[in-house]
Amino acid sequence: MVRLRRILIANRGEIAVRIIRTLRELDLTSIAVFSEPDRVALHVLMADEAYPIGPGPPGESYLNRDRMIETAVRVKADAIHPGYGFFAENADFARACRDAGIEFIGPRPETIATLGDKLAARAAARDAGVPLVPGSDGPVARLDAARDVARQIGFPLMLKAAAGGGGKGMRLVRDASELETAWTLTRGEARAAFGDDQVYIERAIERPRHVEAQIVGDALDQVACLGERECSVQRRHQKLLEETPSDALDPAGRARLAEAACHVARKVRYLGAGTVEFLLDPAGDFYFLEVNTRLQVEHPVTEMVTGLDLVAEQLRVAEGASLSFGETPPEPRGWSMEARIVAEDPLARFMPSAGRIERLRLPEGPGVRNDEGIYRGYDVPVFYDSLLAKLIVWAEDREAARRRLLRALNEYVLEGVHNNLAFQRWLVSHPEFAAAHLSTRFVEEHFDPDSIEPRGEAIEVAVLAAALHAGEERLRVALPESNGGERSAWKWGDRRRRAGRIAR
Amino acid sequence: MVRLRRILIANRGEIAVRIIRTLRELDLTSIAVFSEPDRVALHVLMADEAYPIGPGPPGESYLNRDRMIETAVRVKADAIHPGYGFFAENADFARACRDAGIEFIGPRPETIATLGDKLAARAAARDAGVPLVPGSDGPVARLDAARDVARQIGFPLMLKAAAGGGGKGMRLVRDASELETAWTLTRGEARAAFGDDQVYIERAIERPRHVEAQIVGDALDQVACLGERECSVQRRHQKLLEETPSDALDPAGRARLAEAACHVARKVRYLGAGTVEFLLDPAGDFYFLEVNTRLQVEHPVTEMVTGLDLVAEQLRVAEGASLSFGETPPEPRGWSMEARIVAEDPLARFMPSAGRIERLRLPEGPGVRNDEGIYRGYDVPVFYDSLLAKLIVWAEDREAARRRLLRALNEYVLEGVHNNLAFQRWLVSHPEFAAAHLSTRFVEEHFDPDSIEPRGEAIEVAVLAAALHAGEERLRVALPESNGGERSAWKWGDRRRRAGRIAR
Amino acid sequence: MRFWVALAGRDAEVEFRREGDALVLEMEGRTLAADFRRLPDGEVYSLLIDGRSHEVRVSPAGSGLEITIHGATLPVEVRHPLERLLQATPQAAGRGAGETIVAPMPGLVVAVRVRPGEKVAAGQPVAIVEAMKMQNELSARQGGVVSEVLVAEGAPVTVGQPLVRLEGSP
Amino acid sequence: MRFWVALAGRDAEVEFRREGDALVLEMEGRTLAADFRRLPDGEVYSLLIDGRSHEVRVSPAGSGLEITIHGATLPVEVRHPLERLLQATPQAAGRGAGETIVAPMPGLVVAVRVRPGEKVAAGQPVAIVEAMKMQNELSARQGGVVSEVLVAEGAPVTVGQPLVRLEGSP
Repeated sequence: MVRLRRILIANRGEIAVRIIRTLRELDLTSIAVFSEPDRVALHVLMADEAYPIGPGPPGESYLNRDRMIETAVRVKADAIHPGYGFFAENADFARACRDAGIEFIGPRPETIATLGDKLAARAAARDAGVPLVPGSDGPVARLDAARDVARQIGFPLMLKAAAGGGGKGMRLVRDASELETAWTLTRGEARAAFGDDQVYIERAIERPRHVEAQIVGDALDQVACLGERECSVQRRHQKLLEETPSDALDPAGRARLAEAACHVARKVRYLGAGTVEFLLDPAGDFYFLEVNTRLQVEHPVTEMVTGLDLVAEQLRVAEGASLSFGETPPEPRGWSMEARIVAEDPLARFMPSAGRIERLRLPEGPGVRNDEGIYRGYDVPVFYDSLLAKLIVWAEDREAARRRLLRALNEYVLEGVHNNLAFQRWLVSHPEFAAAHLSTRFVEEHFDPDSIEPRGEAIEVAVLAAALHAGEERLRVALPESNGGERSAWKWGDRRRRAGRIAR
Repeated sequence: MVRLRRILIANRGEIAVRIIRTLRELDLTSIAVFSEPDRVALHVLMADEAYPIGPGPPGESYLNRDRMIETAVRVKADAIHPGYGFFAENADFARACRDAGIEFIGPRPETIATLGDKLAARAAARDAGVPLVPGSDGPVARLDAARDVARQIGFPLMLKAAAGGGGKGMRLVRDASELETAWTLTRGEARAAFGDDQVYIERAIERPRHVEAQIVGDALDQVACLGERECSVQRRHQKLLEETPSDALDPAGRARLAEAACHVARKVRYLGAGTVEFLLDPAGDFYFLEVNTRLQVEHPVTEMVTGLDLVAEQLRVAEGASLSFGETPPEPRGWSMEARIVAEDPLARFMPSAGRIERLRLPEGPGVRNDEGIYRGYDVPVFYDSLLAKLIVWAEDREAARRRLLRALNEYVLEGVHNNLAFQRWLVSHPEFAAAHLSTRFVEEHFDPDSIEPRGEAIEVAVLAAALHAGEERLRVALPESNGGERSAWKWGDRRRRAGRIAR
Repeated sequence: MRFWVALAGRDAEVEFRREGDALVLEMEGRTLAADFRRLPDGEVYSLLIDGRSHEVRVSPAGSGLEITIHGATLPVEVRHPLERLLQATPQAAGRGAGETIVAPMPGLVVAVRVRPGEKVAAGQPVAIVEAMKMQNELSARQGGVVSEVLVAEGAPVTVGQPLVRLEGSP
Repeated sequence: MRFWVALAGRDAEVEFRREGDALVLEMEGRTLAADFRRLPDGEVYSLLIDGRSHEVRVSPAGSGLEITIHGATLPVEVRHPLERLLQATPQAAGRGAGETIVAPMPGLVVAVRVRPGEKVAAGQPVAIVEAMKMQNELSARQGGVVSEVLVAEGAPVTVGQPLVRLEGSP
């Protein structure tokens, strides 16, 4: 067994902060790295140590492999935690760590490589006896072969890049007339995005749910499933809200899903934390989708119901120890939901936003957990993911968790960058969400930006506040074109006003 | 069954905010009241409605009974939640609510009256067969009678005012020579503080633990004990850190304590949430101390391990409903600790401090809960309790909870008012605390203000920061008495500096 | 005090006055009791309207204001109610024909910034009229050469009273 | 740049310089690599010292500074290192006997604020000497009447050089 004492976190934002918190509790040294615009990011302030890693663009810093490993060696890190994204599912990086004598906190490089190839992952799942979405056994070489497969499995179907992932490199084909165009586009995209134009075919499940199983394995080949997560609420394959357990599974279905996930994990001798993703059709049947060989963004909901710390489990198994709970994972308790708080403007087609966090008051109190990467005054840089923070709640059942999440969203004060708080409030208040009528098409089917425009009392109070403010600030008022017929707002000459900047 | 929809909170600070959060989750209207200096306190900002209740001094606002009830009637409140302190254990106030047709969220007025009289409470406990600290059966009328009792039960002993409470009106007597003076002083104090000079005698338990049981009862006379809380770490009878479960109880002892608490509760047909306090002697025997007929400051640790919301339970039983969990309370899970964050300076004999919260960044992440009454920029007024916030953590066992609490205390940024964060860090890091060697004399025996003075790296970094700041601000430097022999610091003429104020 | 507020397609006149300790608002025929307090924390107000508690941020945004309430940010324009009147005032003749700057409200002439014969650019302030404790700067819309100054500093004026006349530049 | 810092009974000289992008600190014979950045959030700095990350608040407090680090607040005095020298300089004779204002450091006389015959109060500035890019205001300790001005503006001075002499007031 190795003893890991100095852990470098090859990441930023909320996940770096999340990992630092566990390292602190375990009395391990947390080592942050930062790009130039991240010099005063929260993970730098909170870590024990912090070292520069290059300019803002990820390729020059957080994705600069040589610089990352060289830094880890220089500062005498025992291990690297990759978080999610960046190097988290990069087998070459994991190998390079091993070559440099540094522990990579994640599965073995071979496991990452196998499961990163979607066709190899499908093959592993098939060997493990886990149901797959009907489709081609391997890559489809030519359009006429694709036509044959399509005839066999029927429309609608999905074309998927073998090297794809994270919602990229896939395309829905509704009928035979769309096939040729889709075929050409998907191959071209796959070549451009992944340098690999192999494409395979799957039946498209309509209005599916996205349900995933949290797995964790140790070096003694002990594997456990820590329950499922319902992640159906997505927008363009980006998850927005996750919960556990899934309302769509009964105890028998839940047990079958867990068993399937463990079968896959055992098949590849899975080490560390990972996720087996499934599609669930309206009939309640589930199909293997892919394996994510990393800690997921949404791992906290699993922590809330099991009481486990998944980062601590990752560290244990990286040291060669067994899982903390022995053979039987803790019985899950209650219900947990996570809302992702992102710097995107739901009123402007979810355009990402950057700028200064002018005001921040996180929701607190019973059953509320914040995993955040921001603080008041922090400048959100333009280079990275739009995820600012995660709001996680726990309560005894789904309805109580939903109400608690809504309470916390209403309590959330986050000003200065456009964000999706209003969208999340809309979502959590929606009767169909409350009824757990979910599918990956939920947002598409129900969301209308008009529904989150402020109205009623808010508008009225805003009018009154504007007038009262005008009264307060009555120092000097100009009517710049008062003599013409055009409308013009007053300009305020305000001695008391502090400099402030609104991000647009 | 009544339906309560509009709840007035006759309190302020963190407990008012705590209650508002539950009301929001239950979709009930929260009505705050505020004294003049509390106009922009957090509970006013967070409530649905807020009404002024008078000037700063409590007697003119939060303890102004007529004004409180008149306000509740005027704004059509269905019920009043008293929080803790103020009117929480005032039977007259509870009666006045009833007379005004407003539900008082707490036990029946008669229960409050009975248990508020310490001798009547002792009698109830004795009738319920619960062990009492050996002492006089009732008030002791004269000094010679006191001498007789003392001879019977032996020294050291405690003189206690029958009407006392909250650590006031009690005095330790070590031997016979101290008795006469102590007798006179305690009676005089009792008369002055409570208008009642009845005094009784108990044997003093040396180095006891303070352990209390959370009870809750409904209108159907169903009573449950929701486990115990260990509250031994105190300073002048003010609790500083609480945890559950208590390390001092084995399962059999825990069951006996719960049973004793339920006996007392049943004896008085207890309604709502309350606490039965016990002293635990080093041999593991426990003795009834008193009953607190209110929600306790430290109730969150019970919520963390049971998953219950005690404020929601209070509201249920006030409506005449049964407890949410039926006959069997949820099995407690894991360990929880609460650190009280108070505006008191441990380096100056815990003198209370007031002033502006210049900076605030609450600890967040896994297993952390904040119940807070402050925000950045808030001016802590001089009139009220020094409790600013509570930091509550949960983890699977005591050591994990202790490490998590320490992590969170280290993460806590709270500047502008003197506070006890450094003290709490000292406490939680102390080997005797880690070993759970606790008694109510812990602070007295172990705490030395020198031990929380910054040292080592912090001092060195402060020196460097001062020099670097001086370099940054090198605009204009004056040596005001440079020509004399006396030391004098430089004065900084800083164009960039914003106005800032340090509370002393 | 009286303001004309335009926000999110809605237009409302708000009037408010102190009655003893209380602040009374009138809007669209309704009377509301209000209390308004700036938080120590920046440009944020705590607003109690008939007891309902609201936290509202008011920030400058360009030449107007931006209100942030309950997470939503709304651009808002606050104007003098008499500006409505201006819209009804007949437009000066087309460019080149000169213009007359008139008082948009009853008030007191605090300053006249131009002298006869002076050239005035479009947008240049020509006079300040104080009304309702606010100073209102009046500017030339098109500019030109000052042909007449019709009022003196300190003089009271009524709505629509001509203050300064400009001859158009060719 | 070089400073003399006194804090919590500890005294240290700190020197720092830029070496390319890096900031190098010298303290008590040790050399440390540092990075120092003001946070957008107030008077707070993020300080990396040999890689160790610290968040430090520096606020004015009376005539000195206050450092808040890890929740603890420490009063601190930052002085010119040459002030040590002053302490060794012999004291002027007692009150009434007059005083001599001397240069506490080598530098340039930027301004002389008094003329012969002028009455000077205790604490009144008499001259400014610039050294190490900082302007140091020199004041009379006891005050008196200016008997001699010994330097001109613009003149270089050495440590201990007399600048202005005062005759004591009776």
